Amino acid sequence: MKKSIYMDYAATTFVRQEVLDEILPYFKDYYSNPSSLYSFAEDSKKAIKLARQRVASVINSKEEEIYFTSGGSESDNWAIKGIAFANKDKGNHIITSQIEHHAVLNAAKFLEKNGFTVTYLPVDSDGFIKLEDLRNAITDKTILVSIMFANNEIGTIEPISEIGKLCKEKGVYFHTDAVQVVGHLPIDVESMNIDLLSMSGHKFYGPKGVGVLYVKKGVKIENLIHGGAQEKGKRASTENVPGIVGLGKAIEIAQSEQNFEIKRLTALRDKLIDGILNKVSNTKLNGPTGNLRLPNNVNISFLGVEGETLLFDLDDAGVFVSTGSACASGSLEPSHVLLSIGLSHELAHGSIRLTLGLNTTEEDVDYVLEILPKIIEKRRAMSPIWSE
Amino acid sequence: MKKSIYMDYAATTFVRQEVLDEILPYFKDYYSNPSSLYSFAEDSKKAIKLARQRVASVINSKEEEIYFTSGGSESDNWAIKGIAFANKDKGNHIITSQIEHHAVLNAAKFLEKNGFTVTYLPVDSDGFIKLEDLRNAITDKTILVSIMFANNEIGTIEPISEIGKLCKEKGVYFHTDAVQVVGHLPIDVESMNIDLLSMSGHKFYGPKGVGVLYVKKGVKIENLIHGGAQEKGKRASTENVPGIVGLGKAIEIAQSEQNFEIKRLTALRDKLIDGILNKVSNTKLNGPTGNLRLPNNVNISFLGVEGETLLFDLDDAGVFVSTGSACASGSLEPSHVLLSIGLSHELAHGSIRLTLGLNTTEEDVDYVLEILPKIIEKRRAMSPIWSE
Amino acid sequence: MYSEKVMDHFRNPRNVGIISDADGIGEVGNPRCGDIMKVYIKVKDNIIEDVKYETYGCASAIASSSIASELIKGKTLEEAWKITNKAVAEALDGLPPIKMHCSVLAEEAIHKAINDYRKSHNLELWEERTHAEVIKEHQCNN
Amino acid sequence: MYSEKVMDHFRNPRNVGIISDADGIGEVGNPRCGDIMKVYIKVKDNIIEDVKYETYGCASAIASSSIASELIKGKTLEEAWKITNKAVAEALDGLPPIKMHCSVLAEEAIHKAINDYRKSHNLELWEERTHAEVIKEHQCNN
Ligand SMILES: Cc1ncc(COP(=O)(O)O)c(C=O)c1O
Ligand SMILES: Cc1ncc(COP(=O)(O)O)c(C=O)c1O
Ligand code: FES
Ligand code: FES
Repeated sequence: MKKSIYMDYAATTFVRQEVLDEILPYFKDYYSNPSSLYSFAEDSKKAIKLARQRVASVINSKEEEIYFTSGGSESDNWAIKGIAFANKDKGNHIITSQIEHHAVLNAAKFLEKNGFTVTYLPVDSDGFIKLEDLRNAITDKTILVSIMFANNEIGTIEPISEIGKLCKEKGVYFHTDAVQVVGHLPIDVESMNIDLLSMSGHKFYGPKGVGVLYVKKGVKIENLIHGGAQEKGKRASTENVPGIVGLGKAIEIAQSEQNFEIKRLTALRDKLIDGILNKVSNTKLNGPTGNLRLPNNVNISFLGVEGETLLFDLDDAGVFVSTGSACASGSLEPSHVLLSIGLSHELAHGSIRLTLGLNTTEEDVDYVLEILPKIIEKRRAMSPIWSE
Repeated sequence: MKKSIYMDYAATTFVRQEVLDEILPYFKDYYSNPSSLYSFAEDSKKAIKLARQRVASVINSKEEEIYFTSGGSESDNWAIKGIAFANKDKGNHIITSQIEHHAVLNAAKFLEKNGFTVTYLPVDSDGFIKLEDLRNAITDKTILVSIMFANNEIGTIEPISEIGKLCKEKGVYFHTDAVQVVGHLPIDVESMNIDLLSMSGHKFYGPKGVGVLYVKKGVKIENLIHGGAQEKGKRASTENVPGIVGLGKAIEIAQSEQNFEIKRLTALRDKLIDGILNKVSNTKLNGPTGNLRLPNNVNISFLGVEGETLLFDLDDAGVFVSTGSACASGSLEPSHVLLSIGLSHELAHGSIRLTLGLNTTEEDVDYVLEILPKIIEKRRAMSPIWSE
Repeated sequence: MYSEKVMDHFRNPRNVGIISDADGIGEVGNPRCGDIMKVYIKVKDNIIEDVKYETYGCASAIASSSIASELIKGKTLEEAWKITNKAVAEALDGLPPIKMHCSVLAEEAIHKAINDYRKSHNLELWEERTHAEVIKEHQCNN
Repeated sequence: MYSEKVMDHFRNPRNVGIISDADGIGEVGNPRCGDIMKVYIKVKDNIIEDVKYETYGCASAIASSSIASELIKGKTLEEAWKITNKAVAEALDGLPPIKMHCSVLAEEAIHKAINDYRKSHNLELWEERTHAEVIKEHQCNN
């Protein structure tokens, strides 16, 4: 039988069976609009409340600080534009990093076109921002700092607690894009001094098209989606009840197995990294090692081979990965993240990302370690920029 | 057995079985991120393409003019703010009506706080805007006209073709909120000269949390949700594949039964309207009669009784309706729509909306006609503002 | 959304009606706002012997007037005066925040009825509270 | 995303390698841009007797060089010169719009190789097209 090994869990995950079971009745049976007053709407109202409680308990927030959105991108856009528009009387300066997801970067660029100035902090060769840079960047015009919790391409976990503390000291709102972290690592918005946090259901075995923005009580934020009074008037639109239910169930299960999965995936990750680096010459691990790397993230550059080539060769062998460089790209520009950590264009073009998850086994890792070196060899053999 | 008669189809609909069947495989089997390059992503890519084709064929647009969103509210916000931000060099004036959904009205209010001016056209006693008013309101600063296709509270169908023609003549973009219309009445964006059109899946037996904004080719629009390159770079976020698949299937089925349902529902609607007006004194039908009213909408005011009271009494009798006035309201302000058509506050407070749909039968209508007069009688008997 | 107690009093409001020879009548609310409460009391020996009311308004307004009528029946005027909107809401096992003002209506209607009685008996009027509750706006609109 | 033909040539690229005594060599692309194509031709009696290439780049770049090598093998230099990027793409049953530039690389590499041959034989150089394709940006980033 042809192999089918999914190693792109950072791109999206399947919806797990327990989650799907909990979702299903809300399509046809408890289908009411939760804003309705009649008794039939009680079920959908309660379902949303339960989901909100589950999310709040996992990140240690209050229930009423949880707002459901349509995904990580909306949450990021809302946080950044919502803070900007609501606080423009206080200042027009925003700080973020060069390695943010495009949802953050492009929201920031939109604001630059509309009267705001944005500082994009550089990162070091492992992808970490420097606290000193952040401290120096904050001015009396700064209203928001948005630094991702962990990077989606190279797995770098930023010093969130320290950033939170600094922002608190300076009286500046702190938003973090935790899309790659929620469900996978412990988060405590209280002790970490996080004011706003984005998550996305489909990154932790929940459904696509549903996310959360946590907004600390008292934070002044303008709507992104104006309209009805849903979500206490802060995010309009008839609630996506099945999606919200699914996200709530998924985060609860993820939390319950988190410690176990962190250990299991870290071991698999390190076996995969070490295996590749040992078996293939002229490679480079992108991002840090150890505890400051996401437990499921492997990102490696191969000199003399282009990433998309590897992706398709692995696909032929039944392994699904993504390129570290911008996917589906016309590929003149490689990943902004890889360039920001100082990779040459060549190395940046030659990277792939393998991200592990629930169904990943040691056999899967062994299989990749068996086939990948052969693939590299084949492609390097025909590469004009490779000579051994 | 206790009755359970849903008459709030304008609030939301159940997901029909055929739609659910088509959605299900995309949660666990074809769960890939459609932007991924590997072969495993082909299924989800194709599914989205099919959905796009289905939507396009129903409204007579091109496939690439269909953009998936998270619902009607996002589509409305995107259309209005997106046109405003992208065309502010051309002008800062927007025209809409007083009876729009809050997604449109509150998006417009946001723009008023940010340098735009908005004209809110009045409507006549049946809820129609006057073309002359529109013509007079358009200035050389006008960049957008947004008039809903049909009103969600009183069912008034606006003169869309005429508005489209006028906007085309004047060289102004025309957006219409067709959330209550798609799937229920024929729409042709081409012949009606519509530049942007909003729809929402859960109003035609598709899932909640997914919608569409149709954007005519060549229309200059800024993103609402910035980020990745999904939806040709115009609407970021990992695609909600099950939702999109469901919307596509739902619109296709709705289209196929549309003619039949229009006739069936219109007959039930008129039976219900006539029955209530005949059996209960001192009532008023809100909105027009005949073909210019949505086939499934009934909205009636009862002097001397408050709408929420009726809602709960009907709930006790197993009938689920909504109040014409703003629901879940502290109710000092009744519906802006009912006030705009000139209702007194008293009458506006005493209205209920009954909206019919797939499962509504003639027996259901008969049952309502049997119990509603008794309910009115009971409540009027204890009303200090009622004396017969 | 509402407690069982609210729904019970809404479904079967107690003491509904009018007292044609009432000793005091209190009317509050405004049809513009969607609510009017009219309370009739019959007073004997400083005690509220009978109470009736008519209410136009939402479910919790009807429930508030119903429970309030029970709370004041048989009480002295002083006791009845002290029944606050909070007591009304508590007797209903609570009201949603946006509906607290319905209980305020009940308190005010009782106060008005008592002062109406006092006025016609040339007694000094007691000082009424001003409408204390902030009514929050809330909309939904599907 | 890619046609079967593209995937076939990507999986099993034809004529891969180098010609150590090539009569013409054309190299185009830039490792910065993630693509380099190096084409070697052996010419006899104005006919391309043999062709080999090395390619670093995406799947469609590899497929483009593979099919292009087949298209020009056995052709006269004039015939080979006339093979446009469009012909390359068509021979692959099409390329995605954002990948058209890969076929441009193939055309250019062949032109360079032919002119390299002509130069070393003191023949007049033919005029090469400038990189006509607009390369669209496109990103995804999950
Ligand atoms: C006319 C109209 N526009 C917009 C909306 C908003 O749609 P959604 O709730 O799916 O965002 C609705 C319904 O809620 C509606 O009836
Ligand atoms: C770090 C990060 N932020 C934001 C997003 C956007 O999430 P979504 O695609 O659910 O909108 C993603 C994934 O796509 C991500 O990895
Ligand atoms: S009577 Fe005003 S909300 Fe209850
Ligand atoms: S080599 Fe540049 S995209 Fe194909």
